[in-house]
Amino acid sequence: MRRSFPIIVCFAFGIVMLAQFFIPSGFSSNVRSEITDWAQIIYASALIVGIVGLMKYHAIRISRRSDGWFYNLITILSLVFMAFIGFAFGRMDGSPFMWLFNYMMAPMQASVFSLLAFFVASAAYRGFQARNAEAVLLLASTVFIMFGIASVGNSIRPFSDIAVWILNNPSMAARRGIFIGVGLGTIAVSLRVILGVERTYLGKE
Amino acid sequence: MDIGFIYNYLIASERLGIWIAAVLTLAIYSFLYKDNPIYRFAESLLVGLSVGFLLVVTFETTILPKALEPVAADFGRVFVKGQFGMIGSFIWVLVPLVLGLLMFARFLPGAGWISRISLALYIGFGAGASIPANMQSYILSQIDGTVRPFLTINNLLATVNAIIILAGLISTLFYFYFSKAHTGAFGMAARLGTFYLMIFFGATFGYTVMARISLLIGRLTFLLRDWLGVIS
Amino acid sequence: MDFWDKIRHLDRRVIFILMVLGVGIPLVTRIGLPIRITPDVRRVYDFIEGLNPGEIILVSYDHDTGTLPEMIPMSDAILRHAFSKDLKIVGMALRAEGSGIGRQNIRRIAGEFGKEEGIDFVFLGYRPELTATILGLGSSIGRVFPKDDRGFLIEKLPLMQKVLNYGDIDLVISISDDDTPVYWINYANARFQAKIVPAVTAVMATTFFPFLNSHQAIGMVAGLKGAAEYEKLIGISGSAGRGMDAQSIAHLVVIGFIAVGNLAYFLGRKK
Amino acid sequence: MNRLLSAILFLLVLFGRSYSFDLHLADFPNDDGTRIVIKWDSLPPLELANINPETYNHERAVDSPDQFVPVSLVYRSDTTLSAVDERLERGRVYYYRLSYEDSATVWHSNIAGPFSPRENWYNINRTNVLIGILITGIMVGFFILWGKKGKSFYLRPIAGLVALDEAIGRATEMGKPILYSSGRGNMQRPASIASMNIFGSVAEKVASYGTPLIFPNNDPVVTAVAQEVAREGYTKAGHPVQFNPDNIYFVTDSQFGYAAAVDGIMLRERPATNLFFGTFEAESLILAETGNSIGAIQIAGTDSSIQMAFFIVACDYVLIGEELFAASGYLSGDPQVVGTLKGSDYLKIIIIALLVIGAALALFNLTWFVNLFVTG
Repeated sequence: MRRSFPIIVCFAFGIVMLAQFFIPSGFSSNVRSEITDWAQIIYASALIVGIVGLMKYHAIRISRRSDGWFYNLITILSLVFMAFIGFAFGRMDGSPFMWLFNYMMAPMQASVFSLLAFFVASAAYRGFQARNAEAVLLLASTVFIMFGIASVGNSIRPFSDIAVWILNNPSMAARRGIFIGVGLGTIAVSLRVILGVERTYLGKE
Repeated sequence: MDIGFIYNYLIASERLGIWIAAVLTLAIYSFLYKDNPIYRFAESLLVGLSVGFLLVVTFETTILPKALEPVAADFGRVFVKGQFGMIGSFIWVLVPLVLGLLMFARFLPGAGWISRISLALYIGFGAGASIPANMQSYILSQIDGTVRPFLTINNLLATVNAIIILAGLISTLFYFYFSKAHTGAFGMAARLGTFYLMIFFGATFGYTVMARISLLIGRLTFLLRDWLGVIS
Repeated sequence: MDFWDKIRHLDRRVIFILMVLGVGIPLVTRIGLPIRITPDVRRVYDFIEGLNPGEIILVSYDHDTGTLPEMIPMSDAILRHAFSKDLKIVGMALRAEGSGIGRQNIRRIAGEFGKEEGIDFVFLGYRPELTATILGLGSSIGRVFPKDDRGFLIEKLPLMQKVLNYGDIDLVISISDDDTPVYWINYANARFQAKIVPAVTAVMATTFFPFLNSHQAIGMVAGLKGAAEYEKLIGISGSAGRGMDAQSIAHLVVIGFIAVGNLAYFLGRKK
Repeated sequence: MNRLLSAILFLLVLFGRSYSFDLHLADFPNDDGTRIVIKWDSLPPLELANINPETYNHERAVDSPDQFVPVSLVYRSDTTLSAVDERLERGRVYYYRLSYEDSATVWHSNIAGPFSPRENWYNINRTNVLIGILITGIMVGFFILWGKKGKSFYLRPIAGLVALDEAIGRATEMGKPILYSSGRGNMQRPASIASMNIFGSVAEKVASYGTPLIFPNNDPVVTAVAQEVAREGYTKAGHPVQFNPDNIYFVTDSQFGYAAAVDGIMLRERPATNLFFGTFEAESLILAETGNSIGAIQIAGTDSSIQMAFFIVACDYVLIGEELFAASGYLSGDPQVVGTLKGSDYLKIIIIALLVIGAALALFNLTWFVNLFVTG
């Protein structure tokens, strides 16, 4: 019962959504709207379950004083503080909630991502060896695009045309081949999930 | 003395905000020297703030208006104003809320499996919606896009490009074909597929470098212009 | 450890300092390198330029705060172009942080053009699930977003009375730092024939060329370079244009790193 | 009889334009019954031949043909000879007419109707999607069932996997540990599941040699699964005692914290072999570059095409795109995974055939074949 009922539910909603694509009638789009509402609410609840799970994980590490528990305390405190400020004083423009967003959260997040520029540079220097034919072709393509699109080469006729040509032809063809492979794989896995053959999402029994 | 007064007087000043943002930016950049407590502090603070932000926004924009308010409204009509005709709508609106609450069953020992019902509904919905979308957009449209240019072969460049794309697509598919060893003519076709893949990965990495550098430009512009005022 | 081995194992921090100089110096000095317009950005500009006043663009903020420096210049340039042509903007977000950024960005640019919220533009807010939201907008926007971001009922907003679903939307722009625009293409374009423009970070650019080739997307703005091109098309000198000088020089530095790194690798190995 | 009538009508249109204007209606195909198509044979009608107005008013009346309301403009130049009225209500009755008005003349066409739009129960334009899904389902289902009945399929050798055995041998000879990482993916991601299959077989291979296998992790759930998979691998190899769960541990869930921690392990433990299989994001840059600097043999496989570019250049061997999933099928022999691979293979052959035939027919300007792939 614990495994068969969820599988029946998954089969029912999967088949309905699959059939709905082919049925344009009013009833069919109402069914779709209803299911999409439910899926949205389930997903939002899953987000909040994930957050509660994360808080539980941090709380355990604090209670056990495992190494680095002080940082877990910082995370919990800032999480509760941000949530309190948001629920208590609203989240409209100009609220303290948005102040924390604009002057603490956004700049730090942007800085974490900008670290990547440094790692790309050090990787380009120390890790980028043309060790075989494939790597040579990859490096050539990388340099052509960097020079022809983002750098000085962009304003020199042949370079930018070659770069745009690479992007729209060979590179696009390979990406299309990957899409077809991924498309077939996703359809196969989705069919197996709906038909109850693929059950990893239910977890080990 | 409510938070409003303190907020308006002290924290609202933009200068103070920029200083705090700059200090936190440098705290993150201290990781470049080495992994240190200042960085770990800033990162833990960031994780807490962003998860807190997600909690508030998700609750207030989806859970409240889509799940709780309709139930409260119907509850009011049926049980407070006595419009018993609305019982059907009340039950119907209750269903998504219950499905959402089932997800929390994971925290009850032994009742974890109940949350799988909602999870199964969501995964069934996702799979059912993605099958036709994938077939239409990832397969049929891609075939159409590759074959259609051959209808309007008017100049040499268009012909060459159409052939290059067709050859690239077929050889890439050969590379991802696992039922035959890469030997002989078939091996050569698959190797041609690798060359196309390398050009794609190279182009992607070239663009990745551009993206990452733009992020660094954004932060340095903030530090040099908004904080230090060195540039206009 | 001969010379080339030392070069090859250069301390990371030396490379980091060279990067800061490579980006910082051009930011301080103004070089003003020319920018060439690519066909994909021009197609977006021409499409919006071809719209008549009062027509409606849906702008969806599908990104986090981490990629702000690429997303904001694109959003500014496209919104300025749309408002200058008296087009109506319906804003929304499929990411929580994107909703915080998009809301402030639309109101800031709308303020510059004296546009009124509820009449000239609307911000619907955030919905977490991609497939459900994009499919939901196909039947009725009011059902997915009963209220706008300020909590006003959709029926009460003059702009939203003319917008029921994709049928009334002339263009969908997904400003995103991941593959969310593919969901817009797979569900909004494939099922409802909505016209899609991915405005993406440069990282995601190569993912969308197959969709441009098969006309599932009508054009694309990619990275700071795309934003700089769009700024040039609408004739303003925005932040992206200024950033492109630093971008050009920094790329030469990275290309230099690749060259020296490989030189050290081959010469070091030769001994 | 019917064909004769339309032929006469056709001749009339061609030669003598002396027939009366006829507006007629049709149901909009493949819709939810909210649209009606109005059609006419040609403009201008006889009465307005001299004025030949540029636009006409397309008008609609509901329930009874008296109050007509303008709906949209119809242009003389419109070659489709039709217009669509939308957002109607199913079951209501509608009437339509074209009209033209100026200071001198007022003209109304014949009233077309009563007509109520019909709901369609199948969208013909999407038949190709249905056929595609059925073929995919049948092919994949067939190979999975055949595989479950015990048929073993041939899968071409994957370069990355051949190198995997050499790399494990190298670490054993040098008596140095092997470092394994599945990146940042959570347990639901297909790439993480594939990575667990590969990790299981690596554990099995390493068990008999006793080479230390270190697996610092970024996700608590994946850590638990990895410990289970490794224990199974060691017991299958007959060395359950050798299994040391402490080598598989959760480090942190922060992206760069994880990268810095794994770098620290690399510089301390000096592993001879680094294996990166799973979902990687930007931290792949740091891991593979440090691995490069300590001279380890590195093999990687990921589903993210952005990180793949970097792994290709920084690592010795790489599983590209679907090869990661093929490898997990290869090693685990799970009929579902292998069946899907075989099914996809033959579907790719069909797609390649369609591409070649399509291109050939397109050269001869036969558009009907290309239009088979267009969906409404």
